Amino acid sequence: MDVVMRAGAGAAGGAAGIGPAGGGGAPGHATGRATAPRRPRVGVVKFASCDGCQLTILDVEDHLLEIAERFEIVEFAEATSRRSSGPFDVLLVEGSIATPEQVVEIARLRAEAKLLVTIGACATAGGIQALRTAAEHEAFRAAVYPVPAYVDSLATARPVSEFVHVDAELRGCPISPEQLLELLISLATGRRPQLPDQAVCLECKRRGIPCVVVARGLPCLGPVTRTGCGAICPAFGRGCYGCFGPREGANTSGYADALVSGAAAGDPNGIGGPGRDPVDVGRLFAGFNGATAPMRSVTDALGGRPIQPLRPTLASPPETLPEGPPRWGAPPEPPAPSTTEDPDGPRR
Amino acid sequence: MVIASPGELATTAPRFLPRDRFDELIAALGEGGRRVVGPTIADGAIVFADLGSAADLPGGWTLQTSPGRARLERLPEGPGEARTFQYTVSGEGIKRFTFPSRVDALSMETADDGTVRVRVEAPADPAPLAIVGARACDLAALAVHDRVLVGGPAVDPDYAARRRDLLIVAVECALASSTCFCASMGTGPEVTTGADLVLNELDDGFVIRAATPAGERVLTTVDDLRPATGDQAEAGAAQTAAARAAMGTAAIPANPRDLLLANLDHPRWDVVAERCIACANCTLACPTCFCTGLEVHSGFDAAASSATRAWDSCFTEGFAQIAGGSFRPRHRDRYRQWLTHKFATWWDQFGTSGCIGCGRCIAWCPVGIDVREELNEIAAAPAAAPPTTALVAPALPQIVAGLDGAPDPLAFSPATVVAVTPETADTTTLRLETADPRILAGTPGQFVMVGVPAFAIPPISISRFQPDGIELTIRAAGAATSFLTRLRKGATLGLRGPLGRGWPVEDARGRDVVIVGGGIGLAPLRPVIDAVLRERDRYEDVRIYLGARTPRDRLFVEEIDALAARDDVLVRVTVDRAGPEWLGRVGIVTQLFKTVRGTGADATAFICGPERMMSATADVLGDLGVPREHMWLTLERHMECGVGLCGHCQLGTRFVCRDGPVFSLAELGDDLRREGL
Amino acid sequence: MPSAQRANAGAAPAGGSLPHEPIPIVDALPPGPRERLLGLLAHREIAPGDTFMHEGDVTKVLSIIVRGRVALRLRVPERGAVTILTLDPGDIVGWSAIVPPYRATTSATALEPTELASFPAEELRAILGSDAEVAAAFLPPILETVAARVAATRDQLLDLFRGAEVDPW
Amino acid sequence: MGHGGDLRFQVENLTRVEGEGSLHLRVRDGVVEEARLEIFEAPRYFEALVVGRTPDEVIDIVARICGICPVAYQMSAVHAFEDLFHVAVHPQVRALRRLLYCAEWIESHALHIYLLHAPDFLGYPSAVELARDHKELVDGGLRLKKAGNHLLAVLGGRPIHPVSVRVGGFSRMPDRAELTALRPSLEEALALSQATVDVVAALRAPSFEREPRLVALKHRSEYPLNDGRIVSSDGVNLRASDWRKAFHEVQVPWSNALQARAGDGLPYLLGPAARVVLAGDQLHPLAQEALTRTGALESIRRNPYRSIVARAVELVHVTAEALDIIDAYAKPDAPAVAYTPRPGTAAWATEAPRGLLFHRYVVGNDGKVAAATIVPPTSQNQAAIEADLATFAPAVLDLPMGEATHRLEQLIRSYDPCISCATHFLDLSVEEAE
Repeated sequence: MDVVMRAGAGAAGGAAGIGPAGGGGAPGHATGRATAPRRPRVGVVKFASCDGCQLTILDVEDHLLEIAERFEIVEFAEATSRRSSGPFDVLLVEGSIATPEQVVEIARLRAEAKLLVTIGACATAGGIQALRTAAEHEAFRAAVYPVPAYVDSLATARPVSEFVHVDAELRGCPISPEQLLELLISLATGRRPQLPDQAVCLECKRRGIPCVVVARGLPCLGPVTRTGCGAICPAFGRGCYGCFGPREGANTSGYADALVSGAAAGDPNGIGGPGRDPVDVGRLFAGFNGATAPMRSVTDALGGRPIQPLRPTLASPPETLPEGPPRWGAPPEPPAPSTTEDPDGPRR
Repeated sequence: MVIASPGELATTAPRFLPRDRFDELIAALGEGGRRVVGPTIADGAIVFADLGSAADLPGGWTLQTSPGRARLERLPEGPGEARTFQYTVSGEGIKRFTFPSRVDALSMETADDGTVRVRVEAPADPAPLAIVGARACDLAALAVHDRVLVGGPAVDPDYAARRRDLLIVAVECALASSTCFCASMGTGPEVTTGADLVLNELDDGFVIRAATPAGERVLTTVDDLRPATGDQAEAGAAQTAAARAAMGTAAIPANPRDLLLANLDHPRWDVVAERCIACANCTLACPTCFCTGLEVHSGFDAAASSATRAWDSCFTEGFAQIAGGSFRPRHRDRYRQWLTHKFATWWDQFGTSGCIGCGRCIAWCPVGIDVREELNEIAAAPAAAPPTTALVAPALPQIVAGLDGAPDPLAFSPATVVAVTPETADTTTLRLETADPRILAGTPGQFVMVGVPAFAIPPISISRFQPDGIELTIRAAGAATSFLTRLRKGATLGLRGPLGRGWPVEDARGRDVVIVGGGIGLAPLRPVIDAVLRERDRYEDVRIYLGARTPRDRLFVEEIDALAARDDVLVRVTVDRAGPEWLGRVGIVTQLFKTVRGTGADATAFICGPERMMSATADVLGDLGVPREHMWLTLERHMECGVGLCGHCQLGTRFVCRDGPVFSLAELGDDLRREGL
Repeated sequence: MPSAQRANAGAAPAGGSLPHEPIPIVDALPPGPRERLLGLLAHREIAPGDTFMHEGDVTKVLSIIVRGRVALRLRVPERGAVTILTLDPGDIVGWSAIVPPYRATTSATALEPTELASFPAEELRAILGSDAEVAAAFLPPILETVAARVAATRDQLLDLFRGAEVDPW
Repeated sequence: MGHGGDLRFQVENLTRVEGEGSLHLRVRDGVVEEARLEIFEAPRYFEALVVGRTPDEVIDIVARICGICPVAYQMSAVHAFEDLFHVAVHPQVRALRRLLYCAEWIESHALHIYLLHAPDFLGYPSAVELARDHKELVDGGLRLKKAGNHLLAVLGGRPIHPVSVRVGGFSRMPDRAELTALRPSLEEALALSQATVDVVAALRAPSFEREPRLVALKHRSEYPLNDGRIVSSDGVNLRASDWRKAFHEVQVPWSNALQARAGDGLPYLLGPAARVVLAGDQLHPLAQEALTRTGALESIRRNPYRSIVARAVELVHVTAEALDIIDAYAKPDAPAVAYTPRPGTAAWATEAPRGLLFHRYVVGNDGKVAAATIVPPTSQNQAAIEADLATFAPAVLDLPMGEATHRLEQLIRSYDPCISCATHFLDLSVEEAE
């Protein structure tokens, strides 16, 4: 299954203290079952990320208030002004570790958390920002900022598990609300969360979606990607792009071969067709989980990771910024937006 | 058709249905509110879906298939350009309608009085269904499912309900794809059984004949259909014959079963594993694959939960997973399991081939692996001569018409915890009271499925039979078992069983008895000890060798000490490690046999423990002369149904749950080395 | 299996204690070497609880258990002495007597009244070094028992009866 | 908090904003010498990550800049590429893109009004506590939000980082039935939105007024979402692709976000207030009616705390327009049209929930992106926020620390700053004020 447990993890005990499981018996279970202990203290923190995964917590609208009843949310900057630096029974961690400060902070948080759960591709696999390598780092900074001198970040963004022990993980870019709920319910009831590690294809076929590789010649990462999203990409007529990361035992090299020149090489190729440009195939694997070993092994072989970028041509700033804080200028003219048809108006 | 109805074709005069009157046939089929499904074009393929009118059918289209490729294409211009069924197999068979990818399986709830009820779900009379456009291979697949799912010993209630009233309009293929090989499997292209109506499509319409009374009734409701002319009938038969000729009848080696069983270690498995991406598409596109897994759903309030049954696949690691790990960690193991099951062990399990030659696994494999090629490669260089042992088709009941009558092995009965005995830090014995006569009549070595709301349903060996119930000795190895070990007196749960084939205690009558248990493995052996001591004089020497991690991890300590005190039983206990206060033996179990001299030829051994320990024990006992057919061990495999319906626990030709879990070493052969932990 | 076993259930194995118990390894030797080795052999009685070999000491004798049972123990920091293996008649104690640096890798304590047939280390090493015939006959069975013991220890390390980690769930 | 001398004022960790930032003020003798919205969101280098990618890949990647408004990023990108490639999409594709955008606005505005901002006005630390006393209010907000999320899921597979937007159209377009099935929840959402306007209009806003320079898109026939010209309260009127003719980015040492300034280096303000003021005449009649009912147009323009009213008015607009689009929807034969990439510069701006979002891509001869510039709304608003803080802070310096902090945080939150977006990107090096 999906839950990462390392031998002798303090989490075994820790988790036991979380779910009523530890207290013996789940809430709601009648005779012969112990009752739940105090509400678990839950924290939600973020590192380098887009906030989408923690937003997912707010997106389980139907259960949000129930969650707030079952758990004591003591730290969740995006949602509440209440703050806590710990301790936590459960700590949900979003985002990858991308600065020296974050290296220190995640170590501190680990010490405060009984059970540390990484949520989303950034926290579990580094996210797309993890595609940059030490070598590329300087070029990346230069590409984005006129004055890279200010920059002080790690050579590359890394998954949380490279710095501290992770007890469990929710995959996805973003995570699935259903899986988030499954995790929280499991913590509350003491059962094991069902987070299958099999390929997207199983859910795709259960839904009765004809394989887009076979029927349309589209490149699809489903066969090497973990299920959990509900196979939405094939359902929407496109190939999977790997949001949930590698499935168990992903045979990425075998599949990459098939995508380049084998049966999966797409139209009009089929078997023996001209096939695809290896770099195009490589880029397919260089996605939001592209820094994981199974995906990376393909881009190492075929290329496709981000290339040294050109310097973007930013408009040059004025010689000097005004002193002190920005101030509003003189009261502007009354609004004079054009409401008339414009000859060189936008197309369409 | 009713499952029990005879497959033979009734002989009625074929009629001719003009193309523009097909809607009348659909209407006739739909009479009485019957749901009508047929091939439609969706998402770039041809898939079965509800038919509004003939316009929904893929008229003018074909589905070109080759390994790893299936493309919709317009029919070439010409007299046949408007044909409706001018393709071979749909992207997905008709399986979904009789065996949906997800169905409600169980509901588990704790009533207000604290009683746990586990109910098996089955659809309440699903709408009768008519399927238009099934092919010979689809019908053959349906027959295989009938055999597997309602052929006994256990019956899948959901399938039986959906299957009961099914009307099938079959089409005889007018062409063959490069992926088709039904002629080699003896399942087509001619429709010989399973259909109520059979179509042969011509450019201007259809030759249609009734194959059952039900089919004939449908035909008669379509007004004034002219009889088909001899020419029309011949033309239809001719194109089907052409399709057969195009396929040939030797796509795969003869007797694939013996070939595969003799080549389970063939190097070809490693070759195909490099290409196989274990995506499971082949198993999910296969119209006969029937493996399923349970998904448990509950809210924050764990008092109630439900379980759905979903298509599963032997290409996933979790499929063969137990607490200790997966029995098929490599793609090589999984591909071998699948191909071997389809073409070989299916015969041993169900007396039929699991493959019906539709070729879907070839067309819908994203990397284009071709089962025919794999079989022929192995046949070209067989690693070993096929076994001389002829196939013994298992004696299994014939297709059963209904569900009524025999007790349902899937039904749960309530039980109450009347005593809780902590055995070790992580192991507890629950004494359960039950009124279920089936469970009370269980035999040593059998197990029960234990259901409590919100948790997975683990199989647990019965560790003692009581007049009014049973004892279960449970080690907290996972969430469900941890929860069970924390149950208190008075708690109730659902039991299903007794399941499996237990220890053949009678095999030891008049012989020496050797009982070897490791760790929790002593629990399933306890009923054997009880049985032997109950009739001690029917057995010769009785020796019990037990291993545990540490002295603190020993089970049933008082009982075992009491046994050791008897002068008619030899008891030896060893532990992996101990403090100086322990004056007993330290070392692995096999060390206990060193002091045994003489022959074990007259001994019957009952062994239970981790597989590594069991095989080490079997080796040593073998050296001492204990015959392989008298060495019995019990296996732990992933079990969800316990009756051979979910497919997870297969080992070689067996369902461990149904044919085991107790096997003799002779029965297991090399399988344990091939797929052991 | 022989019913001789049946009488003494629960007690020491294989048939009581005769004055001249068989000593398997030695008995199995060809006549020449056996005679030359028997010359070195000395029988010793060990009382229950006596520790006759100490972890780390120079190994003075290589013994074969004739009768009784012996526990091999290791000192484990914070856990004191831990018994890692118990030996029965026919087993060897003190193979380190012929393997450099000739120091005991465990301690050995008798659990029952125990009789040992012992070879003095130095003489044994001398004859094994000088008498190729003796070495060729005597070393293989020694190697065999030591190898068997290594294999068994490996299985113990696997902690077979433990199974998987318990989930946090 | 006393007067006089040096005063270092720090709000360590802004809450109920998307992303990580803090406020830093340096005050001398009651005069704010420095107001810094410090953004220490870690760098993620998106402008570099999209280099070498195809347009469709870029659409998937830039969505990850922000989990709250991924559609906005997909929209600015897809329109920019289609503009460069001269792709004429099916009218229903254009309509459905607006629908997708409406869905995101519903989700984002409901999130901000009910879960992030309303607790400020009513004195609660979060919506959870708010729900204890005003359950029906929060429930309504959650149902509103859910309606938006549900619509997003139907159109794009999931609410966050939807998957269906492609150059030339969509990878799949829904059947009409799928959309009409959403009518009930959207009708409820419309009613909830109208009620929301009255609720937030009644909230007491701290009195604080200034004359902001407002910037937004304006379209001749529709309320600005995907399309329109850049206009400002002081007369700017440009094609959306010409953003750089009037604005530019500057880098300030205390922020990971590049700030944007107008040509004169002065700040300007984007977002609901700017849109309602500059393009109010294009609001859906129902939204106009709601706005008129509040009579808050002028206070929306002058008082940042009143932006919550503008947001509510826009909620009415997007729910109402969503219903209109659904009613007019007919599924086209093909979800997308073919196109040929051509080299050149693709530039476009759309209106994200938080304001104008400008994308610019240099496409090479290989049809892949060679360079990119992304200017999110919050980095454009940052200077405006700092300006407001500098102006507003003296008024609260006499209050107890906690209260002052609350007031200032509330002011910052009123801009719904999306710091995750604003951060393009590099790590903060704090300038120590001596």
